[in-house]
Amino acid sequence: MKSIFGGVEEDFAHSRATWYAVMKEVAAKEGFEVKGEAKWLLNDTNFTNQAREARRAAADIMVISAHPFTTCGMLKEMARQGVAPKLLVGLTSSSSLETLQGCAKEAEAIIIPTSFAPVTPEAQAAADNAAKFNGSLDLHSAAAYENVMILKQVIESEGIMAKPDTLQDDRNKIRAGLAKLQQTTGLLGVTKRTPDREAIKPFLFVHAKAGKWEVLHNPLN
Amino acid sequence: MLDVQDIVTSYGKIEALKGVTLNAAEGRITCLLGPNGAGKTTLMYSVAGVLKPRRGTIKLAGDDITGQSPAAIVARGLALVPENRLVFPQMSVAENLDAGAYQRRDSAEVAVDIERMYTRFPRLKERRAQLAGTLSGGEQQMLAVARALMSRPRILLMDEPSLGLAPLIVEEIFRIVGELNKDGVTIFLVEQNVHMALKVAHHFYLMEQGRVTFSGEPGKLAEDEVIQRAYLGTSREKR
Amino acid sequence: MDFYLGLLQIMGVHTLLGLSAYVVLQTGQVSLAQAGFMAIGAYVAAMLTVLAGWPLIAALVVASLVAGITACLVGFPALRVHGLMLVVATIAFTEIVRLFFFNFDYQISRGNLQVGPLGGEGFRQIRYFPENGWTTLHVAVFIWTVVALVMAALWWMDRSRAGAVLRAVGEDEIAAQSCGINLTAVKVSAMTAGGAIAGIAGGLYAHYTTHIEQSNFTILLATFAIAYPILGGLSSVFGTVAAVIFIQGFLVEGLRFLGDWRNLLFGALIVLVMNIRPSGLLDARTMASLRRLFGRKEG
Amino acid sequence: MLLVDLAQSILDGVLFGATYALIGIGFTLVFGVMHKINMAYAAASVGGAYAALRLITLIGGPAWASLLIAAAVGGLFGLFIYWLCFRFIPLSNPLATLMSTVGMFLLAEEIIVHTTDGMPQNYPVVVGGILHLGEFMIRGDLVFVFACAILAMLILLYLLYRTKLGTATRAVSQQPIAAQLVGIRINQVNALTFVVTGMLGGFAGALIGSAVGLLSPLLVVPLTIKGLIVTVIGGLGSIPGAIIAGLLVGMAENVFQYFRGVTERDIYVMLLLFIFLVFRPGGIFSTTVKRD
Repeated sequence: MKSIFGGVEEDFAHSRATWYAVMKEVAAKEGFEVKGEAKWLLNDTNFTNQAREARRAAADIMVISAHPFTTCGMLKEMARQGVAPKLLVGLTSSSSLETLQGCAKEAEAIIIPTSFAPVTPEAQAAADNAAKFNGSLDLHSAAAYENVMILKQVIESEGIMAKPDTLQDDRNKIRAGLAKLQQTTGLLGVTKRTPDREAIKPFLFVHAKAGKWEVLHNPLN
Repeated sequence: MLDVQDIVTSYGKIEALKGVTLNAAEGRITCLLGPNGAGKTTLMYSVAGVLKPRRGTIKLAGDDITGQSPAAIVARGLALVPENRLVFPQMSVAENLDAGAYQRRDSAEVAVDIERMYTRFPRLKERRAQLAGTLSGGEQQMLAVARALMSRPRILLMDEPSLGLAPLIVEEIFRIVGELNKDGVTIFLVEQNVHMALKVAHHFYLMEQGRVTFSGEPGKLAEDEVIQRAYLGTSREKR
Repeated sequence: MDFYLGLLQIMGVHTLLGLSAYVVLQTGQVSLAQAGFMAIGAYVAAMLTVLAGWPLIAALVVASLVAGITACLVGFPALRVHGLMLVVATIAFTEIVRLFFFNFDYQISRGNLQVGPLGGEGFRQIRYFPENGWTTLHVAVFIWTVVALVMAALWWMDRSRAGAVLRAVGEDEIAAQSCGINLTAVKVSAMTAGGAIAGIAGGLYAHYTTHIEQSNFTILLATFAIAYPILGGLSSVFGTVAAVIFIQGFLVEGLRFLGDWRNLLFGALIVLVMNIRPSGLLDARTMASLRRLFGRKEG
Repeated sequence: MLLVDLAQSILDGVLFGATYALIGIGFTLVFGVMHKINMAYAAASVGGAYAALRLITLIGGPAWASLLIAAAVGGLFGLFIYWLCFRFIPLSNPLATLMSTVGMFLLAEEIIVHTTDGMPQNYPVVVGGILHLGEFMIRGDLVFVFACAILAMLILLYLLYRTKLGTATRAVSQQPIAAQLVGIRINQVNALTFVVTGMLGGFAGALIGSAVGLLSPLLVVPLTIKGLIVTVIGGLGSIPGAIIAGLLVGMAENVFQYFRGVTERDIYVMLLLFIFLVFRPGGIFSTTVKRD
């Protein structure tokens, strides 16, 4: 596999950054031939031009950096036009149930790097819990879950009183407690922090298989 | 035929009719005269059901129709030719007549009636395919009358049929009113053209500021006096 | 406390937005261009303080002028059409403005930071308030001072000949014209005033949120702009304020405890209000009885 | 190659415009009859499609059946909207019904989000297939949408000009007082208009869902805007106008996208619309400008 082509949701900063600032640059550095990108907007419904650009590019790898709604729209149009790259890669936030609800058939075999899949006992338990209340645990809600758990840990370790007269004190304690954290335990394992407080989370690769997300590669193991 | 008892109709807080009582006898032509703003059109709309009176009763051939919907009142045999004619401008003459027979289910008879209308109003026949909005005022008036007749009313209400028409056409309209009446249609007419109205009417009423102020046969008052009373505001002087 | 001050800021800016639509609605025109004027005000004011280092008030005045002039220029062609066509023409305008800023890059270096609008990424770092030591309270008071000034101006205008002229055009254009009123001049003036007010709203908005982007200024925002005066009633400026309190205070914040259901109620309550008070929460009759209540004569 | 791409792009745009045409017909009909804007129309249409999709996955059945279910549900929604947003509000106050339908729009959109967690839903293909004409590709489903728009137009024109209901509908729209005086029940006729346009809307919503391949709350706002644009470009109340306008807008989108890219596409579409409105306010089929 030598060449790569992108598909970007132009009016969403996250989608743009992932393609232009990360994938496109790294791909070029790693010796792939970058064949450009097709662009669309967040709530577009017509992808005829874009799919044709992808067909003309005829790249081995197609990267779609977009939300599930347009990811699905683009995939469906690609299917109509018979565009079939050897490898299909999606944006991390599309590794959710939404994509499968929208276009399980067309998304079959798409590979997405993600920060969550129920692969550890803790993660499985959390996912089961969410399912009990008609929820689905994906990378967004899992991150929220982890954040709440971090807060819980800090509250317990710092002895937060939660009385009206300790309010200011409690706030300071939580702030200090959070600042102290060097690493936390998430659903997939340990999350480390860089000196400027960016999180380095464990991640894995999932792919869509028969309407479900399946772990394709787990760098943790 | 039509029996109006003490009706009051208001727009918001303003009473346009302050207790009007009058009567249109079967087979006759009854005429209501009065100046602008006296409440004549309000009365017509109240009788036809477009406006709902606050008080009083309206009876049609003995049946109480007060507050009924216009559709129900048309079904009972009352049709109103409204002020300013109000034809359906984007429909052809033929379609306007069809619309007039909206409640009727006897389509064969309706077709016969449409032909009758064309005989009575030859101008309409000439212009049957033309859009009503493009007709002249007189033609529109004839169309409005024909449209009202399509429901086969027992009583026909006409609100200022001569409004804005040339004298010759006014003559024509009143000739038709007379003919219709001879064919057995009871007619209740609102007019400002006192001369023409008194010529055809069997009975007339004077109305001022929401009240009936006079009732009688033509000839009971001289035409001048009617005009004096109706349009020069005698009641205002009395006050 | 900060939460309520923040809410006050939002309500202040939305009141201004609603008032900008109120002026135009007085002439019987439904304009969905107010979000576009607000966007212009927001970007102009923020560029002046962030890129040119202007003081806020000067920036607001210029933002208001630019938005007002734009409204005037757009008003001439747009107000040739009425009703639904004006609605759609002004939708087009708001979208054009939004998409213009979507494609608009103008960044300069300040220290080690790139500042200025950057297309789809928006315009970050509008830090006039924190840099000049304004607290949330200062900002809230400042916003409401502006609101009070604009309301006073409109209230005075409503009672003057100008207000009567606007209403005359709103009620019956043909009659107004036959009284010698120049329809185009009246409508374009109202549009200009509305644009200027929306421009101020935008300028204030940009500075209290510190980050603006094209997706803030959508048709939905324009719809809210006309929703305030229509829901509140067009008989006085107080209707708009009442509607902002009803929507932002009651529907958005007050019903938060309902969770997900709040959003459902939101639309349903608007439908309900229009059914029971088709002329708005504070319609002419309510305003009259309120005036009597406060012992003032009908004016 | 370039010319072929441009031609294909225009073709795709025109075909996709059929979806705009279909939604535009309903907007224009309500406007033509009641002289009122129903802002909730597209939202209710998409809602009808959602309900149909739910039902069809629940009880099973062929994909085309969802179109019929959507039409039935859409008709019901139309009646609801009439009762909640028009029936008891004085029609002399255009702002009040504008606002009540905006409220209904927000409500409908929120119900959709509420029941589906805002997730896009796969919509099955009703009519599939691609026609290959030499170098060109034509989407079968969009041809079907176009055919449906034409069929809907013919049915509506038949209803309007050849039936008693149609006569009544036109009578009410042209002269409501006279309509009452000939015995037409205005409320009944208006309610029926909403049912008929609602059915068309549900059908259109399902068909658009099928053409896009997805249902999502994200469809609602763009469809509403497209519906309004198509109504005014086509000439208020003109059904053939709405169809032509829909195809034109679809084409304009793709052409501008081809030449100016996706981020500038809509600027030019909107600019064109603005110019069109100001200099030809009567729409393509310029008739007398009606009151609103």
